[in-house]
Amino acid sequence: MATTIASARAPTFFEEVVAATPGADPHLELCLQCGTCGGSCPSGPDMDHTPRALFAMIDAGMKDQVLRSNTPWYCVSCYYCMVRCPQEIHITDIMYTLKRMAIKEGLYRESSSSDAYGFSETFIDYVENYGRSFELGVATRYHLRHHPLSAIKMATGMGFSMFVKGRMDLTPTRIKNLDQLKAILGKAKELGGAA
Amino acid sequence: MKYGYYPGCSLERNAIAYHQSAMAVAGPMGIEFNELEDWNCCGATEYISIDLLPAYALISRNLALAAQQDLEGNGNQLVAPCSACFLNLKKTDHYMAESPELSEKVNAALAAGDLHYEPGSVSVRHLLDIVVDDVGFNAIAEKVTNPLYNLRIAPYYGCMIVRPGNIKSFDDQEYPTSLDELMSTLGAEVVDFPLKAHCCGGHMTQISESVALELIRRLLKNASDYDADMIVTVCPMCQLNLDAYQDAVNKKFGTNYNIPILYFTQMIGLAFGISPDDLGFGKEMVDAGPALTKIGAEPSLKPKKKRPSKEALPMPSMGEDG
Amino acid sequence: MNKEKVGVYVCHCGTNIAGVVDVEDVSTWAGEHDNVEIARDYKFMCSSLGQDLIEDDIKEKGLTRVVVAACSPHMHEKTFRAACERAGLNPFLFEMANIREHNSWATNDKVAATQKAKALVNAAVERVVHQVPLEKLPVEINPNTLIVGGGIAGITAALELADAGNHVYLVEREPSIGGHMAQLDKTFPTLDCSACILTPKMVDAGQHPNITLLSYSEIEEVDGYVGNFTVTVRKKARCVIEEDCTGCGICEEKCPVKVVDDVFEAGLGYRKVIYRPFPQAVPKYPVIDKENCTYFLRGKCKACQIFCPTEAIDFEQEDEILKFQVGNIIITTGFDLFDARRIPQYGYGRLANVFTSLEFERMVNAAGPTGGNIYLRDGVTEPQSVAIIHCVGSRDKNYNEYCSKVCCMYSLKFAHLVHERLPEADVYNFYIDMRTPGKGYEEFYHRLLEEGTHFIRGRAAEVTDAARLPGEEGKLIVQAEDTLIGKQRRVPVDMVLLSAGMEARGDSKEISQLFRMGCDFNGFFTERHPKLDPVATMTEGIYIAGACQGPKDIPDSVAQAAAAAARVAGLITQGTVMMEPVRASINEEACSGCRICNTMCPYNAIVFHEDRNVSEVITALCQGCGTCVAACPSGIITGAHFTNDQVFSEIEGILWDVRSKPELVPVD
Amino acid sequence: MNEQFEPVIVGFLCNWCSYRAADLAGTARIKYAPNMRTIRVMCSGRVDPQFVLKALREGADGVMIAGCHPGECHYVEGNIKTLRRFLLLKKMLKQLGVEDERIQLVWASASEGTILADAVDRMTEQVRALGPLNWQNTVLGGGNGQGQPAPIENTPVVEEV
Repeated sequence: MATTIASARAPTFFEEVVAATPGADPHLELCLQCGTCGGSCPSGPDMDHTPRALFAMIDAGMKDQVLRSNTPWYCVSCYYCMVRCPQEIHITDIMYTLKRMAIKEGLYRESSSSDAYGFSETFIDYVENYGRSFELGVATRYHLRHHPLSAIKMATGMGFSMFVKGRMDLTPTRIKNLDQLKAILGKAKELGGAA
Repeated sequence: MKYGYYPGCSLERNAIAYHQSAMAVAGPMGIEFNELEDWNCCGATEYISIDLLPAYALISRNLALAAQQDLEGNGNQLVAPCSACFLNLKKTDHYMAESPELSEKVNAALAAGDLHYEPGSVSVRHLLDIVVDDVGFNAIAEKVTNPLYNLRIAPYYGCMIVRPGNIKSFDDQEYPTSLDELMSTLGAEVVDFPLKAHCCGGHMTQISESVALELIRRLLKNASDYDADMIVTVCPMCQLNLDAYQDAVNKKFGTNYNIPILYFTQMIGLAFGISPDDLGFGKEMVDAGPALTKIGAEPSLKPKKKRPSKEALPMPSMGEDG
Repeated sequence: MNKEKVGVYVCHCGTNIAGVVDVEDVSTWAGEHDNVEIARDYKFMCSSLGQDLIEDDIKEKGLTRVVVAACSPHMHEKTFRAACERAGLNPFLFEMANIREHNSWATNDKVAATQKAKALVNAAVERVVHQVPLEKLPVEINPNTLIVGGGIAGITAALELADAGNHVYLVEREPSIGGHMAQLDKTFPTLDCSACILTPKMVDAGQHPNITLLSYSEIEEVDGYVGNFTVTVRKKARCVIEEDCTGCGICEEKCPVKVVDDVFEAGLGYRKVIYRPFPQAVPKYPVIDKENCTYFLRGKCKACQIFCPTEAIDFEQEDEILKFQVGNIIITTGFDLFDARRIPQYGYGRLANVFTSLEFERMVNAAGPTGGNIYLRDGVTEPQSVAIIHCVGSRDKNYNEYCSKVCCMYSLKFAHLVHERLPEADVYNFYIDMRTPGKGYEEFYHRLLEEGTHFIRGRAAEVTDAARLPGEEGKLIVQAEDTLIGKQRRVPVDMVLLSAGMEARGDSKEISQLFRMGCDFNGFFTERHPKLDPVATMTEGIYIAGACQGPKDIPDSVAQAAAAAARVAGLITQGTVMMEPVRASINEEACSGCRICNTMCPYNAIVFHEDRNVSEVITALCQGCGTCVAACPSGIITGAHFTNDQVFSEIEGILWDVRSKPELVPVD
Repeated sequence: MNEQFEPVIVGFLCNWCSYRAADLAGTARIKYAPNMRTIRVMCSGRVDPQFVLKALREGADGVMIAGCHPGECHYVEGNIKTLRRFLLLKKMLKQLGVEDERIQLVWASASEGTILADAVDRMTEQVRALGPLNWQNTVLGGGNGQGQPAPIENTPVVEEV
């Protein structure tokens, strides 16, 4: 009986988040609101909501506010929260999920650090076309697009000395079987949707 | 000991020193690396933020290749020196095993490139893991010809090497100690570095420099508070952030940190008596030269704890438990 | 087999059963069974009217068997057996069909439930006709009682029984009784001094004519069953002759060797190598710690012996093995404190000024290492700020998922003690949820609010000495999210107290094996019923009390101990218990002497007679598990009340509707 | 009910843990498949392989044996004996063509009503998927009616060596 009711209604935001997170159950429903995650987070002070607060908001179905939040974008993927969570919630993975959802819903721009998306975008653009990342390219292209000033700083300052030290390529390396990779990524995109 | 080797993009260039030194010390430690043929980028932390399935497909192409190319009898052990690559590869393998649905979709994508990956068929290891666990401290101690006496080292693991937390790790996920032990095996004086497994800022240097510089500052400050001569890392991203942005930190916070950031493989090489040029020394932005001159004769009296005053209360014993 | 007259009674249990099972249908259907004399359904069979129904039918209709289809036998088997007995029918000619817990409460499907009810009733009917009259076995209760563990629970239980005139053996592993309570300073919420209320009880226990106190002793072996346990105890060598020792303490004074006391002083203080854990120790005799004694290590010193005025020191003394009989056993082995080293991010053992709760108890104790002063690890500096971290090792799936129950309250107590001793100091309590259920507990929390304690609702994420901001230099920084503000906070303090949780004793699994009682996943001992029988165990004659059953504070432990003592006293006054006659017996004529059953029996209740080459079951020792019955290759061991033909016919009965070949000859 | 196959499962529950677990499941009003019919034994160690064979031959589609968790047995280690016996029985039945899912061993303590209920649901589904067990044809082959199934007498003996 309960099941029939469940299948009748559309999935809640909470259920969407859980479904879009890879691996086994991320245990989001187990959150005790203890704040261990928010307390452990290195960039916690810069987030507009702590992860804990975000989880409460997810449960409350505040989809818009959650996907507009800068929290996921400030996640540095250090996984400290996940190591310490007393309920073994896959916090970092959920942050990734929220980023993807924010992008899908086009809400990431509203979050105060939309640059993150720009960087990721530039980064994977190289990966998709060369099979390898290309620091100089990523950096310059991304900076030119997002903060031109620092791009110049880059090229002249640190970037330059990196180059002098032989720690930066001028041209990207391309993998041999790029077509294979492209085919795979193409197929993956077509299959789309989170697992 | 033979292993498959996945250098990852960084080691081709910005972390070239890591690559060189790793190759230089492999022989003496009895390790043979067979680089994975035509490997591709692991997507770092970027791809997964944008699209799930392609990200997993991208990573698992490497796993599939590793499984396929296991010709030299690597026992399907794939070693990644870069912590981010290591974590991505390990996590993908684990999650594919955990969720058949994910594995199915990823393999559907791989099929487009005539590849297939059976979760669990490749075991992903970090370079530090095989050095401390497979080679072992004793074997390393035997090879040490130029002990790093008098050098105060802050061992810095960064975060990803012992994470994500829901997957078994080769060292403590909160407060690892293998690198500490390795460095003291080399004769160095090891700092009990509180921030040893904290974050270096990762890609924040690009996205939000202010956030990143603060994270980097914490690490540099803590290391200098502990009078460390240098910080030794196991990850190209950590090295890059702490090394290349040290200048920026000093400018922003009016500090004057000058702490060289080196790779653990470089230190092993040094202790093995390998010439610095073959270990990629000189590539670091903060010159390691001055610090290295501190290396000298064995300290006559070991820096042992001075006897506590008679009022002092006993410290808890730290037995091997928990 | 001549036809039996079975009476079948189907209970409605109000709507509990009748709401799902078509009880009328079931009883009429049962009535058609050829062995069934009468079948009825009734609102409440357990009511006196319901029982009368049975009794009258037995008398008037001459029923030879009775089946009641109602709730679980664990609920009312006793009730109906008694009814049968009153009507002159042997209680073991009664059988119960569980159509409530196992049926009507477990499904909403009326059709299926009714079908299942029929199967269960039919099974009972088929079975009951094969049942035979049995007599309960009277067992003498030895009036002596063994109590394992001399903490507050053990002492309480011992005194309760002893005062009632029963003899008690109180066995304690440590050199003195008193347990954890003896280490505490004040007790919440009333703040009366722990020693002041405990030591008188310790003395009573030590001097009571009815209590044999075996301290510094451990249980080696336990045999037997309720009423008749044989206990073997190892009394470890104290190297002190108790008869001669006056407890003057000179030996302790003269002993040149000092070691850290990890037990009583929780590692915060030192003790001599010949020592009494604390001045009011009971018994008063010291013990020599052989691991660290210079004489035992290097064969010289003997200072204690030289100075002892009564020549009570005996280095050659050896462990004693004692054997005695008891009728009942009460286990009060207490708890271990969670080892805070297991949580590296709190820095215990690495950061000098992080202390555990037990260390702090010793510190604030006037008789403790600092004479009651609150000092940092240097032993001289008073902290100006103290952080108290709740839930250390509790409410955390990485360690213990359960709540340790006492930590919130003792953390509040700590806060109070700091305010009391260091009025200038700031105190911060980091908590997830404040749990203060109990008489006067919530009020105590309010009192602390008044005293100006800072309460931060957020589980501390880490304790570090890595200063980041001005004002953090040289301090310990507690980093946490203040969840009520939703912001991360870093609180610099001088001292951090870790409110570590309670864990089962490290060796609780072995203890549970030793006494053959259940032990849950966490290592706490399992009670017979979580609500209705919290101090008994599944093993007759063995009771549990105090923290060995689960995290508990002093009042709860004392209450449980008294309850356990009352249960034992009850049995003792009865003098005998009637044991279920569910026992195995061997048909010696048919026994092939293969001895397989010998190895099967966990109670060594089966002896083998070499001469006659047959095995025999010692009824008194047999507990009736039936493992031997199932194992006997020639099937000649009978498990009373669970015989093969009884179970076989039950199987046939339960499958009445699906039996493939009804005329199949039953195996036996 | 509808026309889907409803398997009949006989459950041998030990008096101390799993029978109480089933009681608890009921008391907690946990709803689970009504397909299991329970028989109480003092200890899972009492479950003679013959009981299982008897049940299967008499028309049960599956048999569940449930006892206390290892280490928690009221009779010290009856459940361990059960486990050994169970593994052998399983092997034997496999040879006779009876699928693994049809006999299952479950550990459920007195406090684990949900575990037992879940186990019953799971097993019911598995056996339903397998369809009815026709002992006559599956085991005795062509249902020639007479004849004891397989050498059951020696199963306990095998176990001890």
